[in-house]
Formats: sequence, structure tokens, C-alpha cells
Amino acid sequence: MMVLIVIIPFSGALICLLMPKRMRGYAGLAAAAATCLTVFLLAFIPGGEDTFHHALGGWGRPLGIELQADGLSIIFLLLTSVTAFLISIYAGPYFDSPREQKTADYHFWTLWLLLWGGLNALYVSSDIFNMYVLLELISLAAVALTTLKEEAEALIAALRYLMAAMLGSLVFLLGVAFLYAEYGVLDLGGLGVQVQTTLPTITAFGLMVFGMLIKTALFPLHFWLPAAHGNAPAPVSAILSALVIKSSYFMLLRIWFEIFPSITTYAAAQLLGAMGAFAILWGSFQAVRQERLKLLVAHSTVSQIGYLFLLFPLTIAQITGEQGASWNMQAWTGGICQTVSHAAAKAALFLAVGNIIHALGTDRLISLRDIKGRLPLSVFTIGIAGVNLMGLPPSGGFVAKWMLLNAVISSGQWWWIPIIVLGSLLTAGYVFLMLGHVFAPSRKAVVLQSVPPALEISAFALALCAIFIGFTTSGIIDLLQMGFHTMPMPEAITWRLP
Amino acid sequence: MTELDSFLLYALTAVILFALGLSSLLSRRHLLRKIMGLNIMSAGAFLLFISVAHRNGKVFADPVPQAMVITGIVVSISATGFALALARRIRKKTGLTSLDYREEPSPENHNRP
Amino acid sequence: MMSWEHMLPLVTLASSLVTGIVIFFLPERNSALRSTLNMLGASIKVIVVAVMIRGFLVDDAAYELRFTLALGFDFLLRIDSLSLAFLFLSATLWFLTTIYAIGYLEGSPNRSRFFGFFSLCVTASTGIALAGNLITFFIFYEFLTLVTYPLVVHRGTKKAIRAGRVYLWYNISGGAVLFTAVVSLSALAGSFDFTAGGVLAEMAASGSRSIHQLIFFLLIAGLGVKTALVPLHGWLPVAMVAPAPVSALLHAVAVVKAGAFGIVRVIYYVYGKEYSASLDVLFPLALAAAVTILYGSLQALNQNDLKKRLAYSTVSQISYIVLGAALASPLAIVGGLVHLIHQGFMKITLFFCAGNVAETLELHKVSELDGVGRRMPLTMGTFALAAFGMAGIPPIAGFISKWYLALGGLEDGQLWVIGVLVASTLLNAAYFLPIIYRAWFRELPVDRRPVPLRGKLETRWTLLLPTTVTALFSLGAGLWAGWQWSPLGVCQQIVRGMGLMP
Amino acid sequence: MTDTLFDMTLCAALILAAWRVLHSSDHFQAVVLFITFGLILALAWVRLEAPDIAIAEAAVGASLAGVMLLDALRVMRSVGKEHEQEKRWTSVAKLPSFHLFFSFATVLILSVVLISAVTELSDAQGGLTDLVHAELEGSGTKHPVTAVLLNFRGYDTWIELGVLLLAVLGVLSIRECSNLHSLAPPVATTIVLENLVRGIMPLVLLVSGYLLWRGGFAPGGAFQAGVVLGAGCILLWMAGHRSLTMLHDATWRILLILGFLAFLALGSYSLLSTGVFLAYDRQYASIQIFLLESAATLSIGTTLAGLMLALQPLKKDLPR
Repeated sequence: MMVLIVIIPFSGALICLLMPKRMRGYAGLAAAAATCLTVFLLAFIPGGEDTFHHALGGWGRPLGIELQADGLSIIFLLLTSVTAFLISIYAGPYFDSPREQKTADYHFWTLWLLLWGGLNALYVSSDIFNMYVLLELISLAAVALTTLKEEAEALIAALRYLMAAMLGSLVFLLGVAFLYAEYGVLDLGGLGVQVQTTLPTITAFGLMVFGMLIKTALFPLHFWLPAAHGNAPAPVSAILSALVIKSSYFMLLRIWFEIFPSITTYAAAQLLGAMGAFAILWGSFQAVRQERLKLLVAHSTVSQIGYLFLLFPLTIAQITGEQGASWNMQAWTGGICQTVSHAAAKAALFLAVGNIIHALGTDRLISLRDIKGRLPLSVFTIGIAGVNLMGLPPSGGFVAKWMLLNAVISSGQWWWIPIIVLGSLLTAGYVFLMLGHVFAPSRKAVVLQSVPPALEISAFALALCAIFIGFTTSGIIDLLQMGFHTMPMPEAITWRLP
Repeated sequence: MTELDSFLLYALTAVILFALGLSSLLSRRHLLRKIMGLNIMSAGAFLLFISVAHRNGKVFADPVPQAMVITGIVVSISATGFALALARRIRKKTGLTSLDYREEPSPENHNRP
Repeated sequence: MMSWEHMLPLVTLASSLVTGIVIFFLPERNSALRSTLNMLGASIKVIVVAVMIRGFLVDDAAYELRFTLALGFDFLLRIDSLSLAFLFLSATLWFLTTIYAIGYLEGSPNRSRFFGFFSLCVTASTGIALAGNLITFFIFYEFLTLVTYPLVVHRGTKKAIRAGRVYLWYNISGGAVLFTAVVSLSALAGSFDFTAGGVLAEMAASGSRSIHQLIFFLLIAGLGVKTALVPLHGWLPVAMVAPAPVSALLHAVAVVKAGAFGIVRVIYYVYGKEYSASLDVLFPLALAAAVTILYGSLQALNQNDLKKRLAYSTVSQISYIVLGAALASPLAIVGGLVHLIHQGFMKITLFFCAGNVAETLELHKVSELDGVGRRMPLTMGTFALAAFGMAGIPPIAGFISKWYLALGGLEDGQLWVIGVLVASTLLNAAYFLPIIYRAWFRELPVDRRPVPLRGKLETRWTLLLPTTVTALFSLGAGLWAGWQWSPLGVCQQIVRGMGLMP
Repeated sequence: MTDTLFDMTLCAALILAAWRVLHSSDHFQAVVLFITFGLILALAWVRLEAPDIAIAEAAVGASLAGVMLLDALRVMRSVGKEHEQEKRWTSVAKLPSFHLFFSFATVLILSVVLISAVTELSDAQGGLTDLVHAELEGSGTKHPVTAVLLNFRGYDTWIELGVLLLAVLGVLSIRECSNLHSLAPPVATTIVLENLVRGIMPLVLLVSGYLLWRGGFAPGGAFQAGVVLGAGCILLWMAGHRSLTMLHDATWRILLILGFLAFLALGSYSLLSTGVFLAYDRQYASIQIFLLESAATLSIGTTLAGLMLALQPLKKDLPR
């Protein structure tokens, strides 16, 4: 069962490659539906003990590679499959429409399904070298998808993205080499119990975290992101912002909480948190200044990514108390809710913006004025997704910020309060920058190109998902309490002054 | 000289190569130099793996890092090929050979999506 | 039947929520169906609210609906004594305003969007009334901010867009401050429901006195934006560019009242009267309210734009409620609560009248109103009635509220309150009387061509009917104040329900 | 003693070559040095008893990457049709000095950290060597590296073939073509060269096949064989033969995915029969591995040649 979530998208990719062009959309969508279904079956149909564990080739660790799913994996798998399926529905008509025909879409489905399979495989992998290969697969597929838009800006952005991704992977690989040199194993479980505080281990930790930070585009390593996400075709932007970024964040969680829980320090966590805080402020500040819609949304990703990093300082607190476990859980719930709701909301936003660009033929922010009440569903989608990003109720983003702020206050790290509040305000600034233009008087009469209903509906469905996440918090908490591969849900690590 | 020292020698070379590659990636502007820099970085990482393999081995160097390095070489040549293709295409479209550029838009086409 | 009754709070919410969502998808030209739906939703709401009020006050029925989300995250809809006042206000006024809006917006563009958000706006204020804990309250409070924005910018003019931006910045910032405060409270005290008499007193151990003061300050600062407490009032006069029914609803029910209602909730149901008094936070609040009352009235004097004058009047009048809540005497809170209702009816009448004049004669300035009374006697008659009420002239409703406030101040021994009330009454008279004088006692300027009547009435019946009804209500509420079921009577029962009065 | 001296010379040469690649002013010189670097590295692999990697490095790091880089340099140097787009793109003359300072500082700090970390590496003789040798018996091959690549960690190899496939698809996407058919035919060369290459081709196939077969018990295997095959195709092209582009589109695609597909098929077969993905029947393991390797060889050869060939001019770009 576990392997199927990798086999099915990969097979779909091959089938799409062999199909004649007009059939590819159907084959791709069928593969997408099958993948999504498999993930749901895996997650919700209770199975035996081996449901969430598969030793490939019959070789167990440490010699072979094992697939393992824990609560975190399930959350990321579900998030990926729902978002990816709706994006797939969008992609078919999008690449068929006359306006996008000129872009080379020959291999969209193959690239996309390979990427999706890679994501699924990453979430169930428990071997750090396997993770490296998968990260490369994901990066190459993501870059190849970015180049589907033939404009020079897209190509330049893609190359910069490729270099950043390669740099990140290589730094990660060097970390893997250090770990292998020191401990002689590659599986998470083996490493988790063995690691000790030695200089090579700390170096490996730093390298692996740094590599993933580049891929996650945490400020100030976000230099490649806005151009890449802002210049790709709409469904690709959605894929990059909603899913690909999350894969390296997932890796960070694995590295931080599973391989190196014994050597993470208060200071390191605070550093990550501070970078996240700068990301929140800088990203939204830049977003407010953009004149192009997609760049605005791309900068918003830089900012929203920042919230994810508040998870790290909030799970290591300086004060002790019986409430420790509760705020730890709140921080986890907040961080994961933010991941999930950002994925849905940002995908919805990119797709809706894609619709508007498709209809108007331009992505200048000011030209939003010319839609004059047409495309209500897409505008509504932007509104709902925006509400989510701002963290206003009722939405997953609200639950996320609520939980994060709660953990901030409970753990006594009050200095994050202004960041969270200011971030929400700035987010409101750029969301209403878009919506304000929609309500403003139009400049000239523009004939809109008609948007296929599937495009509008899939974007809207994603936005609704983002709202719906607000009501599934208890499910997320249940999954989180399943714990990690190697250990139960980590308690808040308390760090005392010596 | 003992076996350990030769390990140390190669491992040191490995990380120095990695750093040199990184400095090429960061400080050279020409795209080919950056791509070569990435390749030197990966060579450094591979060398560290293999020096470890050599240290671990008794009759034969540890095969697991060897297999990983072969996989790594394939991945690296794929990425290099792809990056070169991108670089060539960018050169053709814009005349640029580096990613540090200014663009001066001509007014009539500024609104292109 | 038990389960049915439990669902009633949800039905109240759904009556406007579902209507709103359906209306979004109605084609623009299908106005008959849209109006029918609107009226249907509004009627259902009025009926359900009436049933619940009767059930609660007479049969002691409990209406409560709770969904536990996660981690101390309860979504709770509940009827308690305080909910009733606000619920009653929003249900009736929505009904009347809907009639008015249908007439007012006849033939203008984007009506589906307008009525959709209009219904959502009412949903939000109903939710605020029904909220049984701070989280639920906050959810609807923010929802209100969002759905009101499209109404404020509805006209799409540059001015409207700017007003919308000002509105948003004030309210989103306020929301953010409130958010911090609410989360801090829940982090300190865990999850708790609104309880008459307050809950924080028992939890005084959780957090120091100064932290509680700080959170109180943040709560009031957040809520104060919508309540338009000086200096957080900047958005209200600007937002009056919205269409008249929106201004009417904004000023009388939805937005400003949500803030005032929140303040009452915080003082009486979260902190508790005694505990907040012991924290020494009430006197500064009362002082801020007093300053707002005087400042708003003074500003109103200077306005030539009729709606702007009314807007500043709102700034001033809303703080009566805050003042009532901040004084220790139970009589004062009766005055504050009853003003919540009275002010709603009177202010909505005033805005309806302003809308009538603007829509029929296209007059917006106070200085242009010479002789309007002859052309539109009914409109200006109701205007005069409501304005006298605002000024506190007996026997109209406004007098009752001021009387109770003054009594409260007296009982509290804070005589300055009476001074403020007297000054405010004089100022009210000073900015309302000139309008009435112009309308009735000045001649129509010779250079203005009279607008001919269309039909028998001075303007469309849909505009006149709600105006007349609200005006008569304000009069009736004053005349029959002694009746058990008058607003005053109900408010006294509420305050008794809160355990403050025998 | 000589060993140590050799080691030290080798390391010094590596660092020097890398340093020169970084610092030489001429791009051509840098590429040539990069190829030299690859060759020295291959020597180092031999010295470190990793002959498999030495073959791979010589074939890829030095030759294939070198050819690709040289070809790219030739194209990027030539003054082509610039400003094809509507914008004017101007390279900035110089990187800002803070950027250089920042890079320098980063590299310096990183070097210090890495070097001190390496010196502190424990001398534990850990690793998975013993485990591999213990399980080698039942793995279906006698060569441990092949056993790891194809059996113990076959999953990685599968994904790696996916990466290769992605790379060639990515290159094709950039070229806005779906296959190699739209390439312009190669420039005809002298008959001597063409015949020479034709003469070499059987030899190339032989070498490739030998390497593949050898992988069963000694250094060599699918990847090395594939590289040789790919190099042969590129040679053919350069000699003016159309080789890969003559293949039917479907054939070409199947060749491209063959390796990936073979893993997938075998994996699914074993999943269905034993419930475990990528498990071999003990009895047929060596045959299964050989089949997998053959498929992978064909795919790797096609892909690497495709990576190179897809960069050649398209028909539509040629002057009519």
C-alpha cells in the first residue's frame, strides 16, 4: 500500500510520456485521481501493523531502505494529494487554452507526476541519502516545470532556482557524508539514537539545516524564490509555492526533531525564529510594493514561510512548568496548520490570479480595475485565500495564528507577539491592495477572454479547503500525536541557563 | 604514515574542494563558472564519501558510499546538463552570460503577461 | 422538541448567512427573487428571535450550541440575557433596513454583491450577539470587519475606496490588538465561557494584576476602534460615503454596536464588575467615554455635510453605552443597555431621513436644507422626532437612557457625569436644532427648482415605511417605557439576569 | 612513504586544479582545467580503491561534462542573435563589493568549520561494509557495489533513473520540442572521419557490453556501460551520422524510459507476488539484475546522448 503512493504517479508519468498529445490530459488527470485516492485509502483505511512500514527489497535498515509513515507523513501526504489533485484539474484546461498554447506543455504531465511521486516518496522515506536523491528529483522537476513558460524572465528565474536548489542539495549531501563518516548509518532511526554532541555532528546538523533553508527560501536565502514563483505558469507557481517549498520544510522538521533532537539548542532555535520573523516582515513589506500580481503573491510566500519557522523556538522554551507539553502541542498544531492552510490558500491564490491574468492578458496589479465585477468567483477566491493568509476567522490560517500566538504567550517568548501581529497587518495590506483595485473604477473597457469554468471552480475549491482546514484541527492533533518514526511526540525541550 | 592520516588528507582535500567550488559559485559571474563551481562542490562531497569508504574498508572499500557516489555522479551530470541547456537558452534569448543584469524595458511591450 | 430548540441559534445565523450566499449567485437582473429571499430571511430571523426572547424570558429555556474544535477552542452559540438586547436590535433593524435598501438601490449596479455582503454583515452581528465565549465573539467580530468592507467601498468611487482603506486599517489594526488580547487571556486563563459576574476574578492567581490591566487595556483598545472611542474614531466619519442603508446599519447596529457590546461583555462577563473595579480600570474608561461624548458633539457642530454630522453624532452617542458600562451603579448599565437599543432606532431613523433627502432631492449639505420640510413633511417630521430623541427631550426614547445614566452617576456619587450629560444634551440640541429650523422655518430658496412628486407620496414607499416605523418605535419606547416588555423593561430584566440588580 | 607522497601530490594537484578553474581569467582555459581536474580525480578514486567510480568519473566528469561545457562555451562565446526579446538586457559590469566580501566571508567561515570538523572525525571503523559482505551471497551478484546499487539500495537507483529522465525532459522543454526529431541534421564531416567512427562503433558496443557483464563480479556495471554507449552515440553524431534522431519517436521514448520502467515493472511484479517492492527471487536474482542493468544501460546511454544532442540547433532555427 505504501509503495503504491509512489508507484502510481511514476507509472502515470511514464504513460503520459508515451501517450499522444491530446490524450495526455486525461491520462494525467486519471493518474492524479488514482494517486489522491491511494493516499486517502492509506490514511483512512485501518490496516495491519505493516500499513505504515515497508522494507524495500526485503532488506531492513541499516542496509536497505525502509519506507515509513508517521503522523507527520500522513499530514503532508494528505495536504499534497488534495492540493495536487485540484491543481491537476486546473492544469488540463489551462494548458489547453489558446493563450497558453504557445508555451511548451509537451511534458507538463510527465514532469508533474514525477514531481508528485517524488514528494510522496520523500514523505515516507526514512533514509537520508534517499532523501537527497528525492530532493534532487523534486528540484529538477520543479525547475523544468518553471521553464514551461518560454519567456526570458522565466528561464533566468529557473536557472537561478536550479543553482540555489543544487547548492542546497549539495550542502545537504556534505552533511550526509559527515554523518556517515561519524556513525556509519543512513537511516533516521539509527541516527536518531546514535547522535552525540561532537563537532562533526554539529557541522552535519548545520549543513543539513542550511541546505534545507536555502530550498525553503527562508529570509535571507529567499533571493531565488519571487522570480521563480512569479514567472512560472499559473499551475506551476501554485505547485512550487504550495507543495515544493513544503517538502524542504518537512525535511527540516525531520532533521531537527528526529535526527538531532539531542543537539538542538535554544540559541539555534531562536536564530531560526528570528530569520522567520524577518521573513514575515520583509516578505510582506516587499509584497506591498509590487506592481505585478504574481510577484506580489510570490513575495507573500516568502512572508508566510516565516511563520513556519516560529515552530522551532516555540518547541524549545527557556521556562519550565506543567504547561510545557500543552504549549508544545499548540506550537506544533499552529505550525502544521499554517503549513497546510498556506498550501491550500496559496495554491488557490496563484490559480485565481492565473485566471485573472488569463482573462485580462496582463498581470499588472492596476489592471485588476478593468475586470469590473466580472469573474466574481475568482475575485471571491482571492478574498477567501487572503483571509486565510491574514489569519482571520474562519480559516485554517486563523487557527494557525491563534495556536502560534497561544504558544508564544504560554512559553513566555513574548517578543514574537509584535511579529505575528505586524505580519497579519502587512498581509492585510497586500491582500486589500488587490481587492481594493477590484472595487475601484475601471480605467478602460477591456474585453475579457472567457475563463473555462473548471479553472475558476478548482481555484475556488482550494480556497474552500483552506477554510475547511480550520475545522479539522482535532484531526491534525490526533495525527501529530502518532509521533515520529523513532519516538513519540517530542516533549517541549527545556533549556536551562547553566 | 598510518592509514588514518591518508584518510585525513583526502577528507581535508574534500572539504577544501567543496569550499573552493562554493567560492566559484558565489563570486564568479559567468554561468559556466558557476556550473563548474557546483561540479567541484559535488566532487568534494563525493571525495569525502569515498575517503570514508576507504577508511571503513578492510579488503575492499565500503561499497555503500561507492554506490551513493555513483548515484550522485548521475544526479550531478543530469543537473549539469540541464543547467547548461538553460544557460545556453538564456544566452540566446537575452545575450546574457551571467545572472547579474539590469533590464530596460521598452515601453510598448511592458504589459506582456 | 428539545433538539429543535437547541438549533434555534443556528437558525438565526443561517437565516441571513444562507440568504447571503444564495444571493451572491443570483443573476443581477433577477431583483424580484432577490428581494423575496431577502425579506424571507429577515422575517425568519425576526420570528426566531421573538420566539427565543419569549422562551428565554418567560419559559426560562436555554438555547446553547457548542462545537468543540480543538485545544480549548470552543465554538459556542448561546442566548443569555445580554444577547437578547443586541439580537432584538439587529433582527428588527435588518428587517427594516432591507426594505429600505431594496427601495434605495433600485436600478443601481452590483446589487447581488451588495445584498450578499449586506446579509453576511447581519450574520456577523447576529453571531456577535450569540457568541458565548470570547473566541466565538472574536471570530464574528473579525468576520464583520471583512464583510463590511465591500459595503463601504460599494460605490467604487475614489472617495469610497479611500474610505474603505481607512476603515480597514483602523479595524484590522484594532482586530490585531484584540486578537493579541484574546489569545493572551486564553493562554492565561484557559478556555472559558462568558459568565455573568465575570470569570477572571477566580483566576486572579493566573497572572499578575498588571498583566490583567494590560490585557484589559488591549481589549478595550481593540474594541474601541469599532466603538469609535476618541482617538480611535477616525474611520467612522470617513466611512459615511457608503450608501445610506449601509451607513444606517453601520451606525445603528452592526459595527459600532459590536464594539460597544464587546466592551459590555468584557466588563460584565469576562472581568466582572467588581474585579474590574478593583483593577482601577473603569474610571479611565468612563473618562475616555466622557471625552468622546463631548468631542463627538463638538465636531458634529462644525459639519456641513448632513451624513458627516450624523456620523460625529454617532461617535458621541455610542460612548453613552460605554459610559453606562463603566459606571459602577446598576442603574447606569440599564441606561447604557437601553441606549444600545434606543440609539439604534433613533440613529437609523436619522440616516434613513438623510438618505431619503439625498435620494429624492439630491441634497447632502445642511446648508441646502432650507424649506425641505414642506416638500418632504413626513421625512423631516420623523427626522425632528428622532433628533429630539437624541437630544434627550421627553417623552422620546433618548430621554429614558439619559435619565438612567444620570441616575447611575448620581448613585455612584460621580456628579461630573451629570455635567457631561447636560453639556452633551445642549450640544446635541445645538447641532440638531438648526437642521430642523432650516427644514421647517426657512423658505425654499427661489433659485431651486422644486422636484415634482412622483405619485402620491413624497418619495418611494419603501423608503418611507421603515423611516416611519423606526421613528414611531423611538416614540413608543419612550411613551411606554414603564411596560414590562418595553426596551427599558427588558433591559432591567437583563440587568437583573446579570445579578446586578434585585 | 611513497604512498603518502603520492597521496599528497594527488591532493595538492586536485586543489591546485580546482583553484585554477576558479581563478583562471580565460573561460576556455578554465574548462580545460576542469577536465584535467576530472582526470586527476579519477586517479584519486583509483588510489582510494574505488575503481567503479574511477571509470564513471573518467567517462562523465572528465569526458561528457567536458564536452558539454566546451560546446556550451563555444555557443555562449559566439556573438549570436542578441536581444531577441523586447527588453534590453545588460550585464552589470561588476558585482557589488559587499557581495564579494560576503561570499569571501562565507567561504572562509565554512572552510574553517569544515576543516576543524574533519580533523575531529572519529576513527570509528563503522560503516556498512561487513553487512554488505554478509548479505552479498544472496544478492544475485558478486560485486558488492553492484549489489548495493541494484539490490540493497535499488530504490535509490530507480529514483536516480527518474532524475536522468527528468533532466532530458527538462532540456527538451527548454528547447520547446518534444523529441529529437526537430533537431537539424548534423553537419557532414569528412568521409574519413565518418568511416573511422563507423569502424569504432562495434568496439564501443563491445566495450559497453563488456562493462555491463563485468558489473556482475567486478568493477563496472550499468552506469559505466551506459556512459560508453552514450559517448558512442555522440561520436556518431559528430561524425555526421544522425544516429538517435533517426529513431522512431516512440522507440526513442521507450529507450529513454526503459531503465526506469524496468525497475518499476520488476518492483510491481515482486510487490504482487511477494508483497515486497523490488525484491528478487533468490534463484533468478542474477538474471533479474542483469536484465535490469541492461535496460538501465540502454536508458542511460540514450539519456546522456540525448542531454547532449538536444542542445544542438533545431531545424526551425536554421537559416533557410
